[in-house]
Amino acid sequence: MTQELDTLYQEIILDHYKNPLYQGLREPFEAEVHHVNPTCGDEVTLRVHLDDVDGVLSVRDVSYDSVGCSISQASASVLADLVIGKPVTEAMAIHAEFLTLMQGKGTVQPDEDVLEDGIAFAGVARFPARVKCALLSWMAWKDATAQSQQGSTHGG
Amino acid sequence: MTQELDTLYQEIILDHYKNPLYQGLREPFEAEVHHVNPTCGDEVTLRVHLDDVDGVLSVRDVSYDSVGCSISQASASVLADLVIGKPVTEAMAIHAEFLTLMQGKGTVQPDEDVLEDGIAFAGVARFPARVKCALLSWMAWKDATAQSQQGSTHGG
Amino acid sequence: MTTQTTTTGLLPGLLPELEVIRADFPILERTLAGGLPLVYLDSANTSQKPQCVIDAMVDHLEHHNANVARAMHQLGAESSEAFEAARDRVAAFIKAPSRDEVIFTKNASEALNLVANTLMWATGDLALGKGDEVVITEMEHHSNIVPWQLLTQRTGATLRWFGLTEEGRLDLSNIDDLITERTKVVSLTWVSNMLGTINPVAEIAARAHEVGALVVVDASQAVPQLPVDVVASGADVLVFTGHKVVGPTGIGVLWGKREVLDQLPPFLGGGEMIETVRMERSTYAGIPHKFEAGTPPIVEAVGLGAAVDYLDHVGMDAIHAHEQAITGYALQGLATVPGLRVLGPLDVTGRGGAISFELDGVHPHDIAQVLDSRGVAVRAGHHCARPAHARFGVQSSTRMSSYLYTTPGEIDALVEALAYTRSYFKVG
Amino acid sequence: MTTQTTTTGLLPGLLPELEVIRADFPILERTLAGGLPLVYLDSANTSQKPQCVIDAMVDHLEHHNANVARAMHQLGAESSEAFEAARDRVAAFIKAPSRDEVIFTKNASEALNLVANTLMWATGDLALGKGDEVVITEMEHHSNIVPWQLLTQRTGATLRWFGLTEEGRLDLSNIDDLITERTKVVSLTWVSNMLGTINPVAEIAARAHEVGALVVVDASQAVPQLPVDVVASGADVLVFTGHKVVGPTGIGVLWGKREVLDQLPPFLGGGEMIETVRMERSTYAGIPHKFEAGTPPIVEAVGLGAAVDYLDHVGMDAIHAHEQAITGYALQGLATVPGLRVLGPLDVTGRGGAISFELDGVHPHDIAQVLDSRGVAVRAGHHCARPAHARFGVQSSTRMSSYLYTTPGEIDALVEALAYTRSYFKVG
Ligand SMILES: Cc1ncc(COP(=O)(O)O)c(C=O)c1O
Ligand SMILES: Cc1ncc(COP(=O)(O)O)c(C=O)c1O
Repeated sequence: MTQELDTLYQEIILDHYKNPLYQGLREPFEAEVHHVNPTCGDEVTLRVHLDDVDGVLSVRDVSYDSVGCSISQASASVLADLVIGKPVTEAMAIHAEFLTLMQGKGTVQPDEDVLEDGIAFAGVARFPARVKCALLSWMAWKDATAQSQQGSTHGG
Repeated sequence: MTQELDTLYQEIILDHYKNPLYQGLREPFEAEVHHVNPTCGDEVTLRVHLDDVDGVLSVRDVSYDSVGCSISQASASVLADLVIGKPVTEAMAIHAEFLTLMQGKGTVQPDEDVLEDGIAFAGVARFPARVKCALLSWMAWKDATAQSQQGSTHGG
Repeated sequence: MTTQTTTTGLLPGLLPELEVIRADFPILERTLAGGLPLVYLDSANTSQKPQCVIDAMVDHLEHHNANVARAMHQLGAESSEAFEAARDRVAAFIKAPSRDEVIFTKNASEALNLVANTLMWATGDLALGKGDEVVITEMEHHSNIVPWQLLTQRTGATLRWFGLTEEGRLDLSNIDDLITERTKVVSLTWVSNMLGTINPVAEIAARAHEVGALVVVDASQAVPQLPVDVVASGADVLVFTGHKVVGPTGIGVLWGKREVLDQLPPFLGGGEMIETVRMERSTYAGIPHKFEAGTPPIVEAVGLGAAVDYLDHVGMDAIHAHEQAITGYALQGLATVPGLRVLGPLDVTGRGGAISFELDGVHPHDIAQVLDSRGVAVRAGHHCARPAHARFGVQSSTRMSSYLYTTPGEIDALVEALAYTRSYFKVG
Repeated sequence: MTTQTTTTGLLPGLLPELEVIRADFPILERTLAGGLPLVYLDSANTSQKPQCVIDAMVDHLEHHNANVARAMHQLGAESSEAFEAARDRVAAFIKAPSRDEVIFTKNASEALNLVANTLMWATGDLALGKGDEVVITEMEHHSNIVPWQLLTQRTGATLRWFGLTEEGRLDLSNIDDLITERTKVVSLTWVSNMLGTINPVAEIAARAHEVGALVVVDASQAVPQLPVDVVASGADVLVFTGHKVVGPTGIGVLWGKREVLDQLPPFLGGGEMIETVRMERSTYAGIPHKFEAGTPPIVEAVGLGAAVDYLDHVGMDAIHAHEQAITGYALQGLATVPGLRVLGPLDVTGRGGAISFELDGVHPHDIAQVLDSRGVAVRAGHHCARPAHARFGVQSSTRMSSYLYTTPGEIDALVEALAYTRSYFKVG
């Protein structure tokens, strides 16, 4: 049974949980969203700052403030670490890959080149009740990024 | 099975059904009520005329117009026949007796001296779905009588 | 008496393995008073349940029972998975574009009330007020009448009705007078529970959509009998009820297009329908949870999932063909009873398996009673369709209704019992 | 592990034949992943079902299934009788003065919404408007919050709240400021599903009645645990839910005084709630049918009837004593876990069997997950009581909840698993 638990609580996850990266809310940002997991009450407030880097729209910053379990906290940290500095299109591809992994019920092999520390969440996919925890900040990020892009288009 | 049916459809009931007594709506009356059996749609409009007879408040007339099955039609006819001409208190006692018979699930022995043709309904009490049919006009009569009495009290 | 293989052989469309199907339904083995076999011809009222539905419910209660969504433990995960899998199966059964568009209610009545009730508080396009109109039909079940009466009374809108032809079909001659720019909602039954009529819902929906009206389809009698594709039906919202599709009581289904459901305010408050609850104000979850306040019908969903699987396994096309065969045979048989008048289409095409009728000189209650003494179970009354009865100048009627387990022999038993009824009441 | 006879012998109040009772609940024999026995401590979320409840439902589905009220045939009579007998049993169980005052809903949430929703359209005394007030408490379940938020938002009335003391009891110090001539409704829970607190409902009801307010009692957690007498409770309306009293999902109960129920307008329209339906206007049936639109939860009522019979047979006084014994034992055990803080009364008197707690350094989800890996099923989250969590400055908590089948050995397993959780997360 400890073995089962260990698939869920990988060392990498517990590390990110105890020492989260990019935590806190920072300026500047184009969009801020607040997402809630209605079932358990976990919450995240997340800001996205996009900017042109060599003509390519890129993720300049992701900052967040969240309350939640080890899985939801760690996934916010991993998310920020993965997408900051990447072109938006590439970040979106990472998002899609992470989503596929989480919804795969434990059958999907994660690609370490793309997901880096994110591969530690492979075990979470086998605990349906926890998939929502892992996805909370990812969904918030996608939402905020979409809003930022709309904003910039409109503001165009 | 025909035997079962015959307990329900006593000759007396079928006679009253085919040749109902006191049918039609007549004047004068103090109260008119309209009762419905919501389940099947059977309806009765019933009028009561009360009057003093030798210082005793008595049922002078019960007139009615109804649509319904053999049981509900026959019971209106039997009701009218039983209560017309009786002091209200006596008619109420007959009502109570009929109610007890109907709610007795077939275990109550009817008193022919009180209920006369009404004893034919003893079999109906064994068919829960039909008890409401048998009671429709009786409930209407009680309601109308109560209204008449209130009316006369209020009218002083 | 329950089946006559000779007759069965003669009716095209009958389910080929009818005896096997009947064996799936334990209640059909029951005998009634006097040792008579049960001839159950009241399936439009409620259907009987196959063993697999009962077993699925028992297995859930004995091995997986837990509350859903909220629970993090193994039983909770199993129960949630069973519950949500039932949603997937129902979505597939009615070809819903998205599983989230499938809401579990307590019955069809609640589903219809949910729509009428939330429209009361809708804003924007969907808001109703004075001058607006809601159109229903004279053949609706009370559950698709009363909610609209309440809504129009409370908003000041007007309720209008499609009439019926003598034959018991919708009178569409004045459709352009009825469905106009003022029309906000058109709500109608797909198959009438009294007359049996199958209505051209897609055609009416198309007209309603031209004027921007919302189309609500009461498919309570359609989903049990017809292959249903919610998108092809033209409905914006479609409802049905579990207990008529060989599932349990206590569960109904509301399917609606996401855009519509997203626009409607919440119905009941509490439980899983919230996003956050604060003392000042609450926000609400997305569909389907938004409309599922409180602990949902969990074991009932499990039963319903097994029920639609069962129907799928037999095949809705085959079930429809069977119903048509039985209905045609019944219409023929009833035509041989003197003094009997069928209310509704006499032609089996465009008609479902409920047949309501009058018999000269005998009240429907009395007919049902005599039939019951022969083991034949039918319904007598207004079948929750009083306006349709009023339209045909009758106060009540007797209704026989068949389903996938009905045999031609049972129809014979009905016809024979009707002849007996006439002789018992000495008519004709 | 599930029982330790030695411990059992030591706890006064424990049900004497606990093993016999446990044998009535088939799910308790289940094993979980890794072959672990089930330690079910989530009964405040939903209770497990004894075999007799399951059997009663199966018997109904296999032998007596038919729709109620409307059917004249033998199956219909049997089904109606079973359904109405369940109403009689529930009425007797809660000591309702009249069986007609017992309404079957789909769950407690619907029952609470029914009251708030019909008050929206009430006339006379019960009508609400600007300047009127509804009083609830900070420890309510969302199902007793959201309906009142919607009602007060829509009528312009004001929603006011009883606060909580540090210990997790209702703060009654400002009762005379809260309950005033402006108060139209006081709605409160009898037993908190989060804090476990048992509230002095009769006392608050008496004050509310002095000012003519309607008293609604959410007895969802009370009816499972306490002997309930609706009249003595002081409530005008009292609700509970079937699945928490060893009955099935899909059914709840609303009891209300006849005068109140008669005065409220109908809730959902259709089915048996009508008297007559005319195109112009409909009239409605008397209680209980007025509030039971559509096909009711028939097999669920049969199950609920068997459930309350079962509880009656064990005896509500004995069940209450058992809960008290287990709760006291659990409070003691939890006190031995370093860094654990119970939210709610620490004293077993005036307290029900739900115990919510925090554990320093470990999030409730993570606690529940580790416990689950040991077979211990608890709930983690806000338990649909977000305002109460906010009051105590926490976002969520872990909750253990016992019932008549819970053993001291199961509490030991919980305490031991909590120690393991601390070591797994390396806290302390
Ligand atoms: C105090 C309280 N009220 C109301 C409810 C709602 O019950 P249901 O979900 O069955 O509607 C619950 C249970 O979840 C509860 O504990
Ligand atoms: C056409 C139609 N609509 C609605 C209903 C209501 O279904 P339920 O009673 O399950 O809510 C029925 C069945 O009674 C029906 O036949």
